[in-house]
Amino acid sequence: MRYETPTTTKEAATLLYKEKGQAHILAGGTDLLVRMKMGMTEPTLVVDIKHIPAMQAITKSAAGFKIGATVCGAAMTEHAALGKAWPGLVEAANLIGSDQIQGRCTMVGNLCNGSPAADSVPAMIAAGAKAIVVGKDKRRTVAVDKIVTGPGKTSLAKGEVIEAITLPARLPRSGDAYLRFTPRTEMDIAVVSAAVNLTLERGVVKTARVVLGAVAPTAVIVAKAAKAIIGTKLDDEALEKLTAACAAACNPIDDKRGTIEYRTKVAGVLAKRAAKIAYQRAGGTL
Amino acid sequence: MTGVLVSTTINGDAVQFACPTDETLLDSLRNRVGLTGAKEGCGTGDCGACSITLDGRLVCACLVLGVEANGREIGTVEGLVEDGKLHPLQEKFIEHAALQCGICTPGFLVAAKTLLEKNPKPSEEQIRYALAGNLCRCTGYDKIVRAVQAAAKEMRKK
Amino acid sequence: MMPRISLTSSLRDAVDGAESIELHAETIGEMFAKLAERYPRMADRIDAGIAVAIDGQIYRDDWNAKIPADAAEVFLLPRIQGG
Amino acid sequence: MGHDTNYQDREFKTIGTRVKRPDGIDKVTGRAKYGADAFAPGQLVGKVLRSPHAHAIIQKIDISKAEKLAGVKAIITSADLPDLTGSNRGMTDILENCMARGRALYHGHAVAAVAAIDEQTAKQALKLIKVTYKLLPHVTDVDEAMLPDAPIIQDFVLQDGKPSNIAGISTFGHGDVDAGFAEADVIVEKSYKTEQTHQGYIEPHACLANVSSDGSGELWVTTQGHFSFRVVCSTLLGLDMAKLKVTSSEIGGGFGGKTHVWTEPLALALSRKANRPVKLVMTRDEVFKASGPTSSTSMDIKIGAKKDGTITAATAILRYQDGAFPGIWGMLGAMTAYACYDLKNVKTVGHDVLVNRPKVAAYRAPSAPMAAFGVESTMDLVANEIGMSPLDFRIKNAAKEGTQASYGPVYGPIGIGPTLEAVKKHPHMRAKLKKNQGRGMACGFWFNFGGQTCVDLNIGPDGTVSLTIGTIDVGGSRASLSLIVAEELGIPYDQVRTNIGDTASLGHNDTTEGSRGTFSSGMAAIFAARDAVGVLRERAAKMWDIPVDDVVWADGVATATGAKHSNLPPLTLADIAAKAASTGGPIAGHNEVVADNAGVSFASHICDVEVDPDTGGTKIIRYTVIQDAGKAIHPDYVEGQFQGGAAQGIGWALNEEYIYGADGCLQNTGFLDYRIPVCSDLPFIDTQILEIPNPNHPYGVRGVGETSIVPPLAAIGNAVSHAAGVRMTHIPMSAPRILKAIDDAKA
Repeated sequence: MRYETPTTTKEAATLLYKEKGQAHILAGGTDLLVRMKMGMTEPTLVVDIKHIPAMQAITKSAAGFKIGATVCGAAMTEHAALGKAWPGLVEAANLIGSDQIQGRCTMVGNLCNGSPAADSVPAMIAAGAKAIVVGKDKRRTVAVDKIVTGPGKTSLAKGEVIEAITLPARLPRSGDAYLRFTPRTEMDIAVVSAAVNLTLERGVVKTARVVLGAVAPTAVIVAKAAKAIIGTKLDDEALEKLTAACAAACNPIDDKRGTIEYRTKVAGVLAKRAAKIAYQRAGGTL
Repeated sequence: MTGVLVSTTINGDAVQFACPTDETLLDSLRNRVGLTGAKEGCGTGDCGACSITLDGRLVCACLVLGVEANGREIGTVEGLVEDGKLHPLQEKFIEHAALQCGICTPGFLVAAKTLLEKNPKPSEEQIRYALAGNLCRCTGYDKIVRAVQAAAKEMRKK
Repeated sequence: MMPRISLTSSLRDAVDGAESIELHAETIGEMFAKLAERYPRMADRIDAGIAVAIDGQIYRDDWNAKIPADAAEVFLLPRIQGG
Repeated sequence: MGHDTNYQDREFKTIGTRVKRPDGIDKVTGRAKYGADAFAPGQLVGKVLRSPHAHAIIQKIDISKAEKLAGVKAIITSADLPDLTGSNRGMTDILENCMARGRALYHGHAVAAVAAIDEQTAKQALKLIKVTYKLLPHVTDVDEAMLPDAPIIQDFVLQDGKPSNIAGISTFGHGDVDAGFAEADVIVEKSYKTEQTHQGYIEPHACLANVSSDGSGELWVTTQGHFSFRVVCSTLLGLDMAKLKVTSSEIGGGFGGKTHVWTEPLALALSRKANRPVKLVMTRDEVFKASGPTSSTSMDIKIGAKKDGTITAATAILRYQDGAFPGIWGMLGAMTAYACYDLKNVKTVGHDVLVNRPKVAAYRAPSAPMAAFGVESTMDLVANEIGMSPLDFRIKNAAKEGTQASYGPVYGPIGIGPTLEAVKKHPHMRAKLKKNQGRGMACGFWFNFGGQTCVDLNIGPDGTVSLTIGTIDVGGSRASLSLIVAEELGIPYDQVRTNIGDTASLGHNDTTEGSRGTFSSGMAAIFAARDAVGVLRERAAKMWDIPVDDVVWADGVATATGAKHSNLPPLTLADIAAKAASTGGPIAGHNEVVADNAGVSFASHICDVEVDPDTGGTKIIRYTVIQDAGKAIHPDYVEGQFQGGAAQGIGWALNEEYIYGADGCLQNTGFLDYRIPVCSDLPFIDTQILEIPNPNHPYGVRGVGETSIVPPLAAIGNAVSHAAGVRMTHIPMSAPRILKAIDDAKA
């Protein structure tokens, strides 16, 4: 196994593009090393991207936040301004594993791993996050919801690397929230999850995005659920409609972590609770 | 198999070791450097028995490659004793019977030390969540949480 | 006095279905020897492991344990395992 | 010999104090050496190839490519392990479980093993071994395995002369249950299921084997019983027992799972073939697939009672899964099910059933928690039917001295009544509950036992005392045993050090199981210390040149009695030890004992839970353990046993389970999806130690370690039923199961 430590994203993309064997990117390693341990992959090349300066920081500008691909979960939690603007997203990233995992894991890794249960993905999609994708020849910006195409599959071309995630500038009176159900309080994988991001105008929901996790091959944007609460103050009727829309959008499987029946039912419950939290974070009173 | 030479700092000492590129830092520490305090309970980051610090951050050594340690600073349970004196956490773990079999203890101590450095006065809930990445099958965590509380109190006196 | 020796149901087939037996023995070892002599099929069961409760105290191993002449109850039960 | 095992009521000086454990510093500094921490010059890495199928004939194992890989030093298959077990079925089963013999019986069954110069080479070699399998139909569910057309796991198992998966049917009880039920005003009948769990010790099995060409060998291993491992390994490999020295490492948890050999004979066989030391460490995946889980079960429970609360009859039909080899797990369930109660008419039937799963091993009070779940849940239902509080119903029917136990004999003095009375008085029972919260309680029983035990006590030339024991220390027993010796000799705790001897240094000691460690080694330590006191008095008499009858030993010194010796100052241990050479040589005490009568043990637990009615998620709000421990030698470690058992029971009750797919393969072989409780899942666990002395131990000690895992399943089930209004009959009570029960109840 070759181990490379490029210092530019382009260099990393070129290494990955040229590799004929099994090539992997190493950022936090919290998925890659598990797969290596279990014999699920035997890389011939591992490209450690942690030496690339463009990937290492969280920066804030008028356009919003930019979070480098190698920024670990713990660093996101420590960033006060990010937590203030996007508490739901930071909580979601913080739910990936224990403190030990937080010291290594990254949102981009969580995304590119392609797990339907990835915690940070519904929150990123709800936030309208974009990925800066760098190939050996060109850069492009893609909405995060377009990255994962199925369990373990992404739309990235061979050699393409995500350099950073961008979040749009935060409008006033906005709030987001992410909730998941896990059997344990920590150290667990979401059985079902929900993220809600919304903006208020005079106490009324003006824009909203509702995204569910672990209920389909990829995270699901539930437009009908958003529609159900837009123009409301989250009254019971609106929340009931949101719950029903979420249940209708579910296309889950029975597996070792949960049943179709359970996921479908609880998706709505979590979305409702997340909507209430986001609403209050945006300054609304229930 | 590709081997590399790694120069790193472990518990303040400059250390060099050679390892295959696909070897975990846990295996390097245990089998090449001879520091067996970090334990492999799962090898997949789910038990915390191999907790160490990497540039001050708490990580599972089983989820880090040995080659990644090059040029970085590692802290292990073997580094908790300073000037021949046990760390207050070590004292309190013994005093409160916070270990039974002891296999998880090194990981708990490294994780608890990291917590108390960030948060000298954690609540019970904060302690429980900060240590949720460390599995203990013997104690039910009761005496571990009490030992961390006692150590925090002791450390605040200084 | 001759104590009655009661048997757990899974051992009864080895003693022709009897629920209990009268037998004089001063120790567990002597009792086992006499049982095996009287009921040859008991020998294998004894080898496989039988625990003996004498007035409620369970002896799992000690064949030297005394069976008091005034023992109210001697009970044979399967040998157990623990964790 | 000749020591009095009876309880002697006395005042203690050191017993009952909370001293620091002698191995504490090693364990907080990372210096303690566990199974995987050993190294031998020239050691190889051992790895095991395991069956990817649940049930398959092994038609061919081709090792030719693997053998040629540079760095591979030995490869073994079952052909390298000829059957030397004679007609001992139990031993043959162990051999076959260590490595499949022509047929893989479960997903993860060992098929071949390699020893190579390093980890990478060993892994590569496993990939190069080509095994040809012919798949057979499989069965992993206990009820399905009992159906007439189920695939047969073992040909030698017969029922009524026909092949069957029912390896044993054990019946217990007394009275006439039909007559008893006829007398009942209320009868509740309910069926229950519990899923398979693993002991979940954090340290995987690990050993370092070193066999020389002359047939002598050494084995360093994490184990609950190095002497038993010696017996098994030497039998399977045809080694002389005296030539195999087994040393127990520090042990990173066992809970019954390390009473059994899994890969150790393979490591020895590899070492013998390679003529080099071989270190073999299981991965976590292997631990789950191929080492000691407990049984999954299916049960039918029926209890009848009169309106005044008297139980008139009770039955339990229990079906326990043993894995692929016969065990006694159903039998133990049938013995323990009703052990807490005074019943006139009771009948229990335990079935031991074979399935395509790993060989079941003991797990802390093996088989008792599942039966208790069925019985204690039904007890609550009956109490509810007759309008009595579950606690009073239990108090009314609790077993007491003179009760004929449901498993046969008559009880001596026992502690179930006192634990229930303590529940009644406990403030936990009066604490207010909030919305969606519920409280439950349940009782539990375990036998405890002693067994063969042997210790050596040596007094050093400086008067310090070294105790060598042959039972291993999982939870602080070295501190407890040092306390016992200090008490007996009248010296400070710090003057005594307890060490665990290897198999070459002591006589045979039974495995540390059945809560026997501190009970049995403690008894032997008391007697060894008393022998040593006899020697000390003789030596003091010699030093003073007076008759030994004029010397008494008290408070750590020899004193000459009588007015004529009033000029003789007392002699300390150090004084006497310093003169040992001239008074007869080294001073020691020694004891071999079969420590029977560990004293049955009872516990009652109280639990509050909160159930989220919309997600089915359950949180433990408060938990109290009340148990009869006999005399608590070191209360910290007694509390630790109570808390640890309760935590394991909580995990079992709510989340832990082996999940098998339709292909018969285990799906959750890691700690991520086999969910043992994490720190944030649990509250502090309150404990109350009742010290009802065991009449058959000089200090009144009982076994402590196991009983605490028995009540939690039922206590939590009862609490959930009060919180959510649904009776859970399937363990674990995972969120999907609870939510479904809530929804079904609404419908």
